[in-house]
Amino acid sequence: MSSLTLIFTVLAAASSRASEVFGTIRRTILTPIGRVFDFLLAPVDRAFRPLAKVFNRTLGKFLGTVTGLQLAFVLTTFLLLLTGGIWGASIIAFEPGEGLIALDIRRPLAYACIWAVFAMGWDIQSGYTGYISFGHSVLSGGAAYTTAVLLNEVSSTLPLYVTAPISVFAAVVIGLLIALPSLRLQGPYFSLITFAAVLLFFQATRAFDILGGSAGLRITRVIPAADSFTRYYLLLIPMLLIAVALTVLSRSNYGLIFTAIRENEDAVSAAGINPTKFKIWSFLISSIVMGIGGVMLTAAVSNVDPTQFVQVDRSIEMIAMAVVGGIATVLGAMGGAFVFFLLKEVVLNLFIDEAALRLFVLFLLVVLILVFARDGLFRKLWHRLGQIGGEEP
Amino acid sequence: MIGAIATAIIQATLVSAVYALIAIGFTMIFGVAGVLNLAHGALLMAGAYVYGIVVMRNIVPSMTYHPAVGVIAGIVVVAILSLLLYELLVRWVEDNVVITFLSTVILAVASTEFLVWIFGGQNIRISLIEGQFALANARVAYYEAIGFAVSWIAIALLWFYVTQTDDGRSILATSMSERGAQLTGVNIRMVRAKTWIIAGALAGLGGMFLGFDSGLSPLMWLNPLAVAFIAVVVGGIGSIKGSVAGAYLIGFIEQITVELIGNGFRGMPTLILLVGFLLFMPQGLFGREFAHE
Amino acid sequence: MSLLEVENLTKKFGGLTAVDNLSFGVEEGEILGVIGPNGAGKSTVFNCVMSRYDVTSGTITFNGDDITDTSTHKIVNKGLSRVSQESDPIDIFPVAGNIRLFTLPNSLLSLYGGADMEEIASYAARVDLQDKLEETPDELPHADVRRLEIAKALATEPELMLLDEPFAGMNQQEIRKLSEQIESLREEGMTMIVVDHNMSGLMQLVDRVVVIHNGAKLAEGTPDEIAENEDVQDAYLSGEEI
Amino acid sequence: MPVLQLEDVDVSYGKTQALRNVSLEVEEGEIVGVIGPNGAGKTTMLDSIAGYKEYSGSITYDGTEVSETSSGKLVNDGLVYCTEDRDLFPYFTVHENLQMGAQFRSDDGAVQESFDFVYDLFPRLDERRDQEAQTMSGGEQQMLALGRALMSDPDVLMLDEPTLGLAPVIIDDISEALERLQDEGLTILLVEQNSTFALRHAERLYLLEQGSIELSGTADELRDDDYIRDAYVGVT
Repeated sequence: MSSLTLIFTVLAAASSRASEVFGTIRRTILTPIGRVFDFLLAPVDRAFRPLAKVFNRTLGKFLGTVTGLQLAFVLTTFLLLLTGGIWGASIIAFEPGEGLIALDIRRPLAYACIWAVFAMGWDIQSGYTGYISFGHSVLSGGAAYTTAVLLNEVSSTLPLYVTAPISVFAAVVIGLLIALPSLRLQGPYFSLITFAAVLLFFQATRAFDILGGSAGLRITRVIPAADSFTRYYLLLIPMLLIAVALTVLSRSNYGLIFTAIRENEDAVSAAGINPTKFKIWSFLISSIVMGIGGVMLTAAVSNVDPTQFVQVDRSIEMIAMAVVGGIATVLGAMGGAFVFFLLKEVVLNLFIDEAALRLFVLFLLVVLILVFARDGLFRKLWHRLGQIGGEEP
Repeated sequence: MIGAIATAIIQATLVSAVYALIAIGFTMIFGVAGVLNLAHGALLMAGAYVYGIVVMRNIVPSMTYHPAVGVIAGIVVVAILSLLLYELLVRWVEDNVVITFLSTVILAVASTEFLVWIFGGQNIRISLIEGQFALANARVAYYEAIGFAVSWIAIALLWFYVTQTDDGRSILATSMSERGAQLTGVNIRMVRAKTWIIAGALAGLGGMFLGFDSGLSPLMWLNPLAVAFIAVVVGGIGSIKGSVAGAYLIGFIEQITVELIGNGFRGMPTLILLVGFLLFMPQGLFGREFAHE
Repeated sequence: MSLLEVENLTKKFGGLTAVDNLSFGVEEGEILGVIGPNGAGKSTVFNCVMSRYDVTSGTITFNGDDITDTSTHKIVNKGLSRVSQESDPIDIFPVAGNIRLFTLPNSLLSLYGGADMEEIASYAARVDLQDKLEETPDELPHADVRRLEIAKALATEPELMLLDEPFAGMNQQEIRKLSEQIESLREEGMTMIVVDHNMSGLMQLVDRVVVIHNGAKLAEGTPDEIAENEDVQDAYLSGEEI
Repeated sequence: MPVLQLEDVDVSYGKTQALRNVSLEVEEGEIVGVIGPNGAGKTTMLDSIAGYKEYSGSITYDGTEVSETSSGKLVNDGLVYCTEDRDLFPYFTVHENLQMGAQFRSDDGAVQESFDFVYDLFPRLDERRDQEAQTMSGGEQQMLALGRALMSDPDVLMLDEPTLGLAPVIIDDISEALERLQDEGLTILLVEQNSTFALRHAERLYLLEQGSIELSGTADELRDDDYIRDAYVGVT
């Protein structure tokens, strides 16, 4: 036992040393940098304040109120996204050994749009209500497999406007099958059921021939891969629409009730509101979004297989994105998806050649964010921006 | 026919013993610390890989120690990894169930990528001892018989420790009432550390025997993790006895499924069993009814 | 016909009988005091009335409807509201948000229903919290958090309010102030049940008292009758005279 | 020198101050009572003494500042706390619960004596040695909690509301046990809402209201105090 005590002492000393170092870094580097930013950004805040006032008066009720700087940030983000098809074609990057190079990042941007839909879809249910689902890839995968089976078994020429609604509907049905029985359960039990759902679906793809086994089902791409520009916009537009729709919902009574379910479910009952009904409702909204995301992903690929659509890693990636951005913030989850994807496919690509090592580093980064910034990057940023603006002068 | 049934029963018994090793550590950590450690499967995997590195010529050619050394190395290394997992990660996030859940599962995924990076994605065979013997028409590999014996020895030792010694009893006590344990002078932090070490040692052991059966692969954590929590839910959360019973139930159901329906359906009935228990009998077979306020 | 009728209520936890064949009723417009030492089963009674616990046996009727083991939210929507002993406001919402949650309709179709700021302020004003609408509960002193709990209950527009140890942790001045607020609620026509372990604070406030001991009813009557009751004296004073 | 001493202790939860300037002394061998209403901070005070809460000011046990040691060490040094919730081990038998109390004592003979003492003090526990704690009545659980605390061989015993929710006849049993412990010379800090019970057993008492000590004195002084009579003893 004395060796245990020794290990403890060493660990305790190490952790107190680490927190000292963090403290020093914060005092000597981060705080001054923060001040410089405050100084530079305060005029931006003032410039956008009149616009923010108009925004708050007209749209505030539906989208939430913002400070000048926050509005400037949102507008810049949207502008960047809307012009992504143009500037994404060639950005300048530095690659060790190669020097400066030009990169086309429209493919990762396009895929980030799809995963942003998944991350937001997960967030509006799991992030807001606190009932963490590990099984959201079942919903998107369900939609994808529905499309693929329809194309394979009914007719390979079925148009999107036929397959898409059926596929989204399938996601909703699967969602109901999961939600109705399991949302009566407490948090961890619910998570376990959703986890079991993924494993079941994964095994079903191998057990039933109609689902194509581990090779999956071949389909024709609806969105041609050759035209990066068009593909980006075809995926961006639905993503932005979903982002706006979910933001509106999260600012309505739904958002308030979902959050209250997470924070104190008994208080929701005491307020005369049926928590089970709203938990199921959040899962249904989420299922619709996941269904749409599944259809988007199916439209962009030529093969629907368990690894890319179902495997539990996919569910965990969605969660990781939402966590990186900030749980229970619709736009944070969206931003998290872009950060995650750009890190994975662009930034880390420059430094690390091996795919597995890249993912290893990426997931370790996510764990670090979970430990040190559990509120997520974008929520932190958002609050910081709000503070710089502060009160009316 | 009779031979086939006997074979199935023997196979199920042998597999279940390894499942029990897997499930016990998982249930102890949940019972004592309230943490669902989704990186438990990664610990199992670590045990199998450590054995492979230390013993097998086809992984690190310069390291070909005796299998016994490999087994001990596997147990010790995983016990340490398990303690480090607690000290470096879980301890800082355990106040938030959601973050604990997410960080442990993401760590498990990260460990997969790590192993793919170092050893590649292919399946690597590891072995303890070659050869087999006949038992009631069934062919039993020596490693399977050893696994069965080791499992029950481990369970017996654990049982003796937690019920017959003050030190071990304090672990059970902490799982029932942390405050009560503190009142009697128990150092909760030390109990948690011991629990993680014991769970890690059992996981290392169980992981090796899984490896002897189906080889090393970077995704080998997933199914055992499912087995662990099915066993725990079926047996009753926090009950060591229950998790052993749950492990045997899973082992037998799997074997019956393989015999009757086919290997492709191996894991499905047990997952359905899990869902059934969660919905209709969440306290499990030996679960304790949650005390009232 | 009483507004709330509790008949032969029994609640067992495993081998423990927390409430033992208890019956009482409360009439419209009155304040009923339920008194008993800590652990006598008072909170359990409320938990049964609000369906936080399933009852072991017995029936509870409200306004003539059987509400035994009905879902909590349905009971609240029938006009019963409870201020529980432990304050558990949602700390990430400001006071206004906490009150607003209690005004929202139980409807999936209502995206923007519920009280506006003015109505929220009026609920808060009934317990003197109108100046603290923007603060979060963790910034408030204990007595204000207790008052917030009452404002939340008021926001569901109840006919009958259950107050579980409303005075716990308050000083004499705060107790006086809260008593006045409770008095004025009664004047507005609110029926209330107030639970306390201590008699002295309640006696001025209540019309009638039920004394509970070990989960069973020990006595019932006006405050004066209870004060004279020998059983009560025995139970309360452990048989010792001072 | 008092065995237990609190000087100007403050404890806060967030913005709420639970204890304010609390000073209190317990001499070896005496029974000291603390009375006061629900929510006055009595349990917070005991939690702080037992090392579970951060405080400012000074709390010393046997001359050691409790914040500088661990709650486990305090138990080993003889400061044993019997909480209001009892915190028993529900699925352990009576005997196992008692064993837990004695787990850090190495002298088997002395431990056996403690078992004999506890079983003699509470014959009901003796009859129920193999019964699980969760199946026992409230009064029996209180006895078991007290017994478990005694198994730790306490020098100072802190009791939080030992009469809580108990029937008068059980309270009498607890009373008798306390008297016996007093005869044995055990030092006890007794916290009670049941003022009558506290006044009967304690030699000196403190009144805690709103986190502050409002009054203190011998049992006789407090019994005759008008304020105490009105607020805590009388019915109306």
